[in-house]
Amino acid sequence: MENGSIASTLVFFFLAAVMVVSSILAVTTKKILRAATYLLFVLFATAGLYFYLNYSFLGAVQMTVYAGGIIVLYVFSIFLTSTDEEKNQPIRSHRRWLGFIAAAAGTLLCVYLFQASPWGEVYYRAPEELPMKAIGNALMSADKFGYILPFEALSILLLACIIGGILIARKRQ
Amino acid sequence: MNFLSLFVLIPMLTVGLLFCLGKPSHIRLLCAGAGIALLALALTLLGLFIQARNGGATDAMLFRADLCWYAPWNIHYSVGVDGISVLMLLLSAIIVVTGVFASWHIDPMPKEYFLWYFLLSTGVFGFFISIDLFSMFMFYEIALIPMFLLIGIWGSGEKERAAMKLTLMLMGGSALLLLGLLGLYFFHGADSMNLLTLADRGMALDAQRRFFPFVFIGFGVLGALFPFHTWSPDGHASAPTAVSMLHAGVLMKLGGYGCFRVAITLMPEAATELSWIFLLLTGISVVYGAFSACVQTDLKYLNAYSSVSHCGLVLFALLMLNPTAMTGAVMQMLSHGLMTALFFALIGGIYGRTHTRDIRLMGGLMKVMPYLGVCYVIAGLASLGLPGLSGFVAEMTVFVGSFQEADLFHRVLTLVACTSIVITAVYILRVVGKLLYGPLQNPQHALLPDAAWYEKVATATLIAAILVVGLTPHWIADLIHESLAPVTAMLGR
Amino acid sequence: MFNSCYTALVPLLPLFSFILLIAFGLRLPGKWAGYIGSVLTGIAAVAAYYTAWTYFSLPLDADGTRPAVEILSWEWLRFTPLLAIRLGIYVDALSAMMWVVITTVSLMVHIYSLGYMAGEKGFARYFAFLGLFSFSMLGLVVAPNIFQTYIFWELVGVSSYLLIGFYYTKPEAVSASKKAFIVTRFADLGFLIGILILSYFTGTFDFQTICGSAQDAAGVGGALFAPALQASFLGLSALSWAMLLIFMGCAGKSALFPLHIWLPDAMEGPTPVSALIHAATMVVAGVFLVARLFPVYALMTPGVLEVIAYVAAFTSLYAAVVACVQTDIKRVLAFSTISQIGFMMVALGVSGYGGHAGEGYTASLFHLFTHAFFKALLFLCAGAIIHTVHSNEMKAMGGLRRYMPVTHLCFLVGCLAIAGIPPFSGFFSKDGILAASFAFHPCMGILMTAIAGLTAFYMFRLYCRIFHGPYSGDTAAAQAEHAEAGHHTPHEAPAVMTAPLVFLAVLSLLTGFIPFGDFLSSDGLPHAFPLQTAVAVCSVLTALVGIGIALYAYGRGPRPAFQRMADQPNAFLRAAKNRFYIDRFYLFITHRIIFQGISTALAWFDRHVIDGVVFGSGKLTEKIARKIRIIQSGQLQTYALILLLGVLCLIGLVLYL
Amino acid sequence: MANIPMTYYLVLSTILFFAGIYGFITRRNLLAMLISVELILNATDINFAVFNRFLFPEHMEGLFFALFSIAISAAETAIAIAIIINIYRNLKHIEAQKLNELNDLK
Repeated sequence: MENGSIASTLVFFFLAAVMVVSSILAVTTKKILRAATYLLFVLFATAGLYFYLNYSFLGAVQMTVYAGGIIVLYVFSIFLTSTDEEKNQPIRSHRRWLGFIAAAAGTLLCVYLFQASPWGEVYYRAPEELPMKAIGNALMSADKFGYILPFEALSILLLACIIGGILIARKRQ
Repeated sequence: MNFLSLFVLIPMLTVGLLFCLGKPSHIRLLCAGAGIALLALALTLLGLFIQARNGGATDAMLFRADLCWYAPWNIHYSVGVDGISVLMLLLSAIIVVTGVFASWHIDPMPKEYFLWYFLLSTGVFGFFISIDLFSMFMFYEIALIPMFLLIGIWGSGEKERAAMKLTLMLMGGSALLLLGLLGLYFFHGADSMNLLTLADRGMALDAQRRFFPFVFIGFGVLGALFPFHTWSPDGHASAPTAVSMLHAGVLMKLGGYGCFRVAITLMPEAATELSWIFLLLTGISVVYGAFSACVQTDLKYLNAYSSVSHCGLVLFALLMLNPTAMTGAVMQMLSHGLMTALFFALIGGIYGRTHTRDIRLMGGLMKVMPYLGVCYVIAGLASLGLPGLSGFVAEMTVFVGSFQEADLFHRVLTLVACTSIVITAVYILRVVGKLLYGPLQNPQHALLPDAAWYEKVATATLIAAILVVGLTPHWIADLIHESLAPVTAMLGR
Repeated sequence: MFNSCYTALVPLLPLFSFILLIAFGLRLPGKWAGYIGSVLTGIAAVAAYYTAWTYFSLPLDADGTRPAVEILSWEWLRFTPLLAIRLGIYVDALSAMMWVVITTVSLMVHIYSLGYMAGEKGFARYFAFLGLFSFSMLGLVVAPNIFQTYIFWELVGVSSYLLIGFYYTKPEAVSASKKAFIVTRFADLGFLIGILILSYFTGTFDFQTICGSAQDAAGVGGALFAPALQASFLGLSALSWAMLLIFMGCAGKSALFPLHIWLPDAMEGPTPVSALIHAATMVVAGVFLVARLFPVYALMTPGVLEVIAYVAAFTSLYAAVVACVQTDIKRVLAFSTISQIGFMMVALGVSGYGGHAGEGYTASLFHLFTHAFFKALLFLCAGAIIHTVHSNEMKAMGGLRRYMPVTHLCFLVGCLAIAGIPPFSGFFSKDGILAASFAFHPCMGILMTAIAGLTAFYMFRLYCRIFHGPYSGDTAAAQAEHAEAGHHTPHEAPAVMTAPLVFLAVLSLLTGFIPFGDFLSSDGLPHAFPLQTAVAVCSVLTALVGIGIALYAYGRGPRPAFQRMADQPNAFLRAAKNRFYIDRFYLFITHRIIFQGISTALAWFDRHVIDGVVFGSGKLTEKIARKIRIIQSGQLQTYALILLLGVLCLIGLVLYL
Repeated sequence: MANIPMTYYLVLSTILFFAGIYGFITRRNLLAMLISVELILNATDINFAVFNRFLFPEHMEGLFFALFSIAISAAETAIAIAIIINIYRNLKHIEAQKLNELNDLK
């Protein structure tokens, strides 16, 4: 347990480091393709975090939908719209400073809040895997704690998105 | 529903019927008919009112009717008239009907024009018959808004700007007014908006002190109170003829009437206490308007400044707070309404022919258009207070009344106001001399036609009314005097 | 005893004539408008004579005075419980006398105008206005209260305005009418304020009440006047102020210095109008009003009466001097009118109340009476001359006695009357005035006698320049010019014009013999004023000297010395010719100060300062809006940034609290 | 795993979140902004999962919320990219600050 716990601690910090570094790089790099790549790293690390929390299904979805689907979409659209102008005209520096200060202040504020909250004493208690069956049942059930209604709503939303996406992106005569 | 509501219903019905008509001749006929019906109604009301008074009816307001609109806030549609409102209704009816004749060939869009025109009339009539603060205020707003379109669309010169200026300034005034009215409502216990109830109940002095200026200035803006009068020259100059007539003739009277009916009646102690400030302002109005009129070159500007002076006298006399001066104030409202409407009708006629209102570009028009010229001279003489015409009786009543206030402040102000009769003579004679007399200035004017029949109808009606007021003032004075009794009793006079 | 029917006809017939002619005048053919006006005035005149006759034959009261009769009293407008305007007809000696004067002169002018105005455009309008004027004037003099006087006072002013501006296409006529109206209006302001003060303190407009209590309380100060006498302002009692201000109104109407400037210009009107309004009737309204209120002036405010005397004496002198150098014949007559009104006012001013002391009062009104006839006569003669010569200037005349014998004779009668030569009427009335002046103070007497001499001089200068010497139209150049203008050699006026002249000339001869004191005196008691021989001899001698100088200087055309004086005037003469620059001074006041100074400045102030504030507030709102709307840039990222900052601030705030 | 308190996870997601916000505010390119939005969404997803796991392990709300959020963000990305491509087609650029055709202030 000790070893395992040291190893698992190391895993957490590794994932955390990847996420923090990649996310910061993603928003600061000049090249848009690189930003997409860093985003991919973040998403993978997030998926790792889900596995680490024993949410294998969530992690899997994260991998497939995000890392697999969305990033591809990004990459293609980047290729379609690549202009390189990002590099030539940097954003006005006072905006960047303001953004940085705001973000830093926000982070610090939140950290201060967490530090003041009782959650610093909350640890992971039930390390068992969430069974796939339970997820399936909950998703498809109409009982209490059943998610059939949001599930259906989401499916309609996705349908609408597909139609909308096609409508917007199609070439007009 | 009693027959006073007809004053609101007839114009509203006319508006409705106008939607269905298309041919200009039909529209004119309908409007003339509606105007004459209103005039007949006003005359009937006058007869009935005098009859009722002679029959011993002693209520402050006669022909009362009451209809609850919105119970939670005690808003009623409540009507009733006293002698003053009867006279104001008659004045409005005369001017509405002459205004229809004066805009007989309005162009373009006669239908829409008359639609707004009668909507405006609805507001005016509604205001004068209302004795509920809320409905009064509502009709007041109804009377103001159509003005914007009437000037903005059918006006001349810088009409959009003038319309905007006029509407915004008057709206500013009504914002103050609304504050004042709400103050009246809440400080009277917030359970009635009826003028009579409020007047009976009285109001704490410090609340009166706080809200009197709001109400008085709110109405005063419409009554061209210095220094809130500047909408008047631009607005009048740009407005089409009938709108100028209605505006100067009736709408400016709404201001004076409101000051009397609401500000002074409901807050008599504050009126007594604060009258000196407003007396100063109105005293300035009287002389200032007259002096400014002396150097105007545009006929309508001249008349607008003269209106500032004459309407200033109305408020001035009201603030003297004694029965004689207040009688004079109401007579001055009547008189000014009639003669300024006559002026604007004539200026409209002259402008329609010469296409200029600059007196420097005209001259010797008496030879070309004798009818209009003679009427203009009559209007001028009425304005400078010739005995036998309405201006004289009104001004004299005001001056005699004001002179009854014995302290130095009132005396000096009265004397200053008296000087306006000389200055009025100066500017009236100046413009008459330049415009009508002398050799013909512009040879192109030699062939212009004289007044058409509809213009003759309009001007003759107004002149007749001016003569009636000027020659037989006693019954008008009596009518006003007995209506003032409750107010003067409250003022302790 | 007194039938109100025909009495009321006197003012109402001219009014009826006015309404009739205004309504139908344009459709009447030929001279019908004139005939209607004349006939109606004629009937009014007869009714007026009959009224006067009945009135003066009424039995005297127990105290020897004639009772005043008030008929037709109608409450026209009530101001306060005390004050009300009643319209009515108040007949007493003064108003009966005025009625006779007004109707007579008005009738003469109507008849005369039939010839004078023949063929003029606006013939009907002219007669309509004459009717209006007669109505107003007749109503003025019978007013039972001071407010009715004021009402008709204004009406008279307007009819004068309309008649002066009768030739409304002539710019001079227009500006003259305007000037007349505005100057008198300014004076009326004083009158009005005077009425306000008087009525406030006494609580009545009624002449009978006012004058009656002044008489009753002679020397004591009746209860009616007590408050007015006690209240004081700037060292004078309120009553003095009131009476001074009322006198200001009188001075305006009666063209006393410094409000006389309108009268000479008023000569732009048709000449018969000048005869009626600006010589015989309207301009003496001031004298009439002072006479009407005489008990108050004499018994309550003798100081004001003295002021009146000085102002009037100065006016008289001033006008006489100016009249000596004018070259326009109507102007000469106008200044002589001013001067003669000065005489009347002086007589009132120096008069005492009652008994022999009241001689000035009687003399003043006597002079008013005689002057009306001979001055109307002079004006109508001048009209006949102008009618035929087509010019107002003396230099266009001369030697006319050959062409116009009747006019010449009538004019001579008028001149002799005004110069005060016995037995013409002017002699008798002027004698009374001079006697009263000597009684007041010898200096005043001497001054007035000297002015009477000046009067004789300028009138005979006028007479000689018109009727003697060579006729200017005889020169070849002038004849050619005349022919070009389509004019003809001078000729006598038609009978319709000469008949009134002769009638008035006869009146000027005879009216002097009326024992005026029997009818009119300050206290109402008949009183005979015998001729004062010493004063009479002095004044006649002075007048003869004046006439002699005039005849010597201008008898056969201007002598070279006088011509040279006229051609190269010295400073004094130049000033006199320019009326001592009073008009320029007024022009400066009105144009430079009132128009360019006050009015233009106020108009500018209104446009730029007050309207500037209005527009400024609009502009300010717009400016602020422009500044604020930058925040609302449409940039999503900016919104996000602001949102974030806002959230942070809120959280910080919550934490801090 | 068991010796790492919940606060650590929250701090991690906070950093992600604010990095995303920083990116959203400062990036010019619409796609880059969209990437930042993804970061923000990801941070919230983590929070859902963590709260569920640590505070209410026997329930599944957080899990499902994260799940749906992933789905929705996928949809949103698809639509957003469609719009961006459309904008690029019309204006030949996708810079957020230059998209001011309808703004009269410029």
